[in-house]
Amino acid sequence: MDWGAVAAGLLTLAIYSFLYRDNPVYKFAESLLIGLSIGYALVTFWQTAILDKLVYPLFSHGQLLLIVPLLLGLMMFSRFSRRLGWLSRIPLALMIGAGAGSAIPAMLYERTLRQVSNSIQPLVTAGGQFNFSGLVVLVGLLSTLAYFYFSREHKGFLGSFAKIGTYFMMIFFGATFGYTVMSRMSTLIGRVDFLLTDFLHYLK
Amino acid sequence: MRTSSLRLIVLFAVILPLSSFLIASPIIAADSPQTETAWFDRRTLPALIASLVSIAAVLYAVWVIGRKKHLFIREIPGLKAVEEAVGRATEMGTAIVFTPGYGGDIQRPTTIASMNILSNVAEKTASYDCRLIYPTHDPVIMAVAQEVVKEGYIKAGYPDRYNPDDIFYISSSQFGYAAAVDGIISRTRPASVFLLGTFEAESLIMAETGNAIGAIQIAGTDSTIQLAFFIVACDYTLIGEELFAASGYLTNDRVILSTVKAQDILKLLIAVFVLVAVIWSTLNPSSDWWKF
Amino acid sequence: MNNQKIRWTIFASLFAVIVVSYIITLKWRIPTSPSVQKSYDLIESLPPSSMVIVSFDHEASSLPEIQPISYIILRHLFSRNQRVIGMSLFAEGTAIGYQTLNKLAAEYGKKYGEDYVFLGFKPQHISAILGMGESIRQVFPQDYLGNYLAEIPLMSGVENYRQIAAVISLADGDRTVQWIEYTGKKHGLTILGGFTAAMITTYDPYLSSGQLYSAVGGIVGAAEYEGILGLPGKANRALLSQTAAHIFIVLLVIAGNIAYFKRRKGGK
Amino acid sequence: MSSRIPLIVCLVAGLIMFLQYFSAHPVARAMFNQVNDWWQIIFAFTLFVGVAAFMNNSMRAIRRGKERPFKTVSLLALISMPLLAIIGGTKIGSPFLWTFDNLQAPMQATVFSLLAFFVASASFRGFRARNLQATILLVAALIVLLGRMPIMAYLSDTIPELTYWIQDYPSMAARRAILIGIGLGSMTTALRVILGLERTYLRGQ
Repeated sequence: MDWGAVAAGLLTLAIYSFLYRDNPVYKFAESLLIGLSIGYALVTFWQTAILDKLVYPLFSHGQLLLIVPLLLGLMMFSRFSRRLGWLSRIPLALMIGAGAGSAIPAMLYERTLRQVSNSIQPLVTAGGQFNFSGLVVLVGLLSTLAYFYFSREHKGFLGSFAKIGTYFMMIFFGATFGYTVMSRMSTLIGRVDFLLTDFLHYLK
Repeated sequence: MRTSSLRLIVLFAVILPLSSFLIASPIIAADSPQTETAWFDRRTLPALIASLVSIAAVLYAVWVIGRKKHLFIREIPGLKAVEEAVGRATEMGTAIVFTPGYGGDIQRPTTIASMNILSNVAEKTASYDCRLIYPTHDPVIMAVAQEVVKEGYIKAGYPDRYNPDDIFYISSSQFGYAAAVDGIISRTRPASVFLLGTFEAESLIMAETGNAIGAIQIAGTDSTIQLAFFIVACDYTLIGEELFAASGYLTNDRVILSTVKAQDILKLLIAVFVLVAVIWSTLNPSSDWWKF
Repeated sequence: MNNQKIRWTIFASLFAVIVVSYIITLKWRIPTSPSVQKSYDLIESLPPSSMVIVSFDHEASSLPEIQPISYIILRHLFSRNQRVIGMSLFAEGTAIGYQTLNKLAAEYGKKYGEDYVFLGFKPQHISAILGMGESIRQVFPQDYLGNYLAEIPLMSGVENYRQIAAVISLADGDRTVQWIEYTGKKHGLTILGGFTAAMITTYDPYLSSGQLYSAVGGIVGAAEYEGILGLPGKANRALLSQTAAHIFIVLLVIAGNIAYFKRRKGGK
Repeated sequence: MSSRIPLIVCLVAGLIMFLQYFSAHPVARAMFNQVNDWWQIIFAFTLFVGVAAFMNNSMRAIRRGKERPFKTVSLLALISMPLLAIIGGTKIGSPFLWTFDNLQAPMQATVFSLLAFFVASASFRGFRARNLQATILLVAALIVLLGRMPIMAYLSDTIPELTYWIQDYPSMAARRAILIGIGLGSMTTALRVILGLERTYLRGQ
C-alpha cells in the first residue's frame, strides 16, 4: 500500500472540507501545512543561503567581506531588545534601499518604455490599408492613460476620454478572467486526477 | 536636518554624478566598442535617459509644484471606503485583516505603497481601538510592517494598544500563506479586509473567502492579471497606479502628492511621444527610432 | 436560497461536472493539426535507440497542462525504443521530470542507466545549453542521483549534441527560445516543443521560420497526439473536462444575470 | 544618530544599485551578485527572526490553552522538517523529501485548486450587467471563455480569432497603459525611498 498517496488523498479531502465551512479537519490540515512549509523554508534557506553563501565561503575560502552581511543579519535579532531595537533598521534600510535603487531603471524600462514602444504601430499597413487594430490600440492606450491622470477632475473632454479608458480596462479585465479559467480549472482537474488515479485507483 | 540639508544631499549625491554620467556616457559609448564588459552598457541608454528625465520631473514637482498651497488630486473611490471600512469594524467590534500578497517583497515599490496605506489604517485602528491583523509570507515585510504599525499607534497617541503579535510571519509557501489567511478570515470574521500589494494566484482565494463572510473588501495591486479577479470579487479596487496615488491621498503627504504630479507630467510626455511616433511611423514605415 | 447555499450548490456542481467529465473517455476522432502530425512523424522516423533529450523546462504550477504532453511524447519515445536523456532548466521541473520519467519507463519496462537517464537541473540555463554543445559531461559531471556520467552505460559514446537526434523542450515560458537560439543554427539540432496553450502564439514565428521543427500545444495538442497513437489518456480526459468546465462557467455567468434581473424586476 | 544611519545606508545602497544597472563591466556585475548574496543572507536571518516570533506566539497560545491541539500540530510539523533533514538529509528517498512530496506538496496543490471553485462562485456573482461598464466586462469575459474552450478550435474559426484579436489589441492596449502607470508610480516611490522622503519604516522613537 502506498501510504504517501493515502496521506496525500486524505489531506486533499481535508482541505476541500473548507469549501463547506471552516471546521476542525480543515484547521488541522491548515496547521500542518503552515508548520511543514515554515520548516521546509527553514531547511532550504539554511542550505542555500547560510551554508552555501555564508558559512562555506567565509570559513572555507576566507572571504572576509562576508562578515558584513553576517553582522547585518545578526542585527535583525536586536528586534527582541527594547534598547537596541533600532539596530535592526540598518539591515532593513540596506534591503529597502538596494531594492529601490535597482527598481528605478528596471521599472521604467520594463513597465514603461517597453510598453510604450510596443504599442506604436503605423495606422496604414504596408499594403496601403487602414490599420483599424492599430487605431484601437492607440485610442485604448491614450484613453486608459487619461484615466490615470490625477491632476484634474475627470470632467469635460478629459472625463469622457477617461471613461472610454475604463471601457478598455473592462475589456482587459473580462478577457483576463476568461483567459485564466483554463489554467485554474487545470489545477482542479489535476487534483481530481490524483484522487481518482493514485488515491482511489478508480482510473488507471 | 529636514529640507535644506536634504536638498544638499540630493544635489551632491544624485545630480552631480548623474549629470556628469549623462554628459560622459554618449562619449564613452561612442568610443568604446560594444562589448559585454563595457563600463557603460549602451543597451541601457534608453533606460538611462528615461531615468534622468523622470528624476528631473520628480525633483521639479517636489521643489516647485510642492510649494503650492493646494495640491489637487482627483477623487479615488476606493479611498473614501478606507475610513468607512475601519469605522464599520469598530462599530461591529470586529478586527481588520490587512495582507500584502505573496508576490511582493520589500524590494518592490508596491509593497512600500501598501505600507503607506497600512500606516494610515494603523493610525485609524489605534484611535478607534480596533484590532489590526497583518499576516505575511515574508519575514522582512513583517519586520517593516511592525515598525510602520507601531509608528502609527504612537502617532495616534495610543502606543500601548500596539500588539506586535498581530503582525506576523505565517509561511513562505504561497498556498500555505493562502490557507492561513483563509483560516484567519473565516475564524475572526473581520468586518473589513484590505488586500493591498503584489498578489499572485492567491488573490481570489482570499477575496472570495472574505466575500463569503460578508466583509467589506478593499483591494489594490500592480499585478495586472489579479486585478481582473479583484474587480470581480471585491467592493473597491485600486487599479495599478491608483495604489501609489492612494498613499499620498490618504496621508495627505505633500511629497507624495507632488510626486503624483510628476507622474502626471511624465504621462503627458508619454502621450505626446506616442502620438508623434504613431504619426511618424505612418508617414515613414521604415523608421524605428521609437523602438527600445 | 441564501448566499451560502448558492455557494455550496456551485461548488458541488463544479466538482461533479469535473469528476464525471473526467471519468468519461470519448472515442472521438479528433482532427490532427499539422504541427502535431509533424512531431509524431519525426519521432516515428528516428531509427531505434536514437538519443533524445527531453528537457522539463516548466514549473509545478503548469503541470496539469504540460503533463499530458510529456506523458504522451515519452510513451511514444519508449514504445519506439528510443533512448531518453532527461534534464531540466527550471529548479521546479527537476523532481517532476525525474518522477515522470521513472513512472513511464516502468510502464514500458525500461532500465535506468541503459534506456534512460536523468541529469537533473542546471541554473544559468544559457551557459548550460551552450556548454552541452561542447561536452555534456562538463555541464553535468553527475546525473541526478549522483552517478558519474562516465559510469552510466547509456552515456558512453555521448559526447555532445552531435550524438543527439532531437531535443524536446516542455516549456511554460520562453526556455525553448533559448534552446532554439543557442543550439539551432550552431549545432543544427532538431528541436520540438511542448507548450502550454498560452505560450503557443509566442512560438509561431519560430515555427514558420522552421527554427522550431514542430510543437504540441496545450491539452488540445496532447489529445490529438493521443488520438494518433490510439492511446486516449490524460489529455483526452482533460480536454473533455476543460470543455465541460468552460461551459459550466458560461452557464453560471448567465444564471447570475438571470438571478440579478429577476430580483431587480421583483424589487421594482 | 539612530535615525540618521539607516537613512544614509538606504541612500548609499540605493545609489549603488541604481548605477550598476547601467554597467556591463565585470566589477559592476560582481558587485550586483555580491549584493544579491548579501540580501539572501540577511533574508535568511530575518526568516529566523520571523520563525522565532511564530514559535513564541504558538507556545504562548498553547500555554494559555488557546487552540492547543492545532498550535501543537503546527509546532511539531515545523520542528520535524529540520529534524528530518538533519537525520536523513534532503536527497531523493529521504524522509524529508517524502514528507514534502506526500504531505506538503499535495496540500499546496489542493489549496491552489480551491481557485477553480472560487472562479465559479465569482463568475456567478461578479458579471452582472448592472451598467455599461459591467456589460462590457461581461461580454468580453463570455467571448474569451467561449474562444478558449479547447474544442472551439474544431467548431468555429471566428470565435477563436475574435478572442485573439481582443487579447492582442483592445485588452493589450489597456494592460500596457496600466503597466505604464505602475512603472511611473513605482519609480517615484523608489526615488522617494532613496532620497529619504519616504521613511514610514525608519521613523519612530
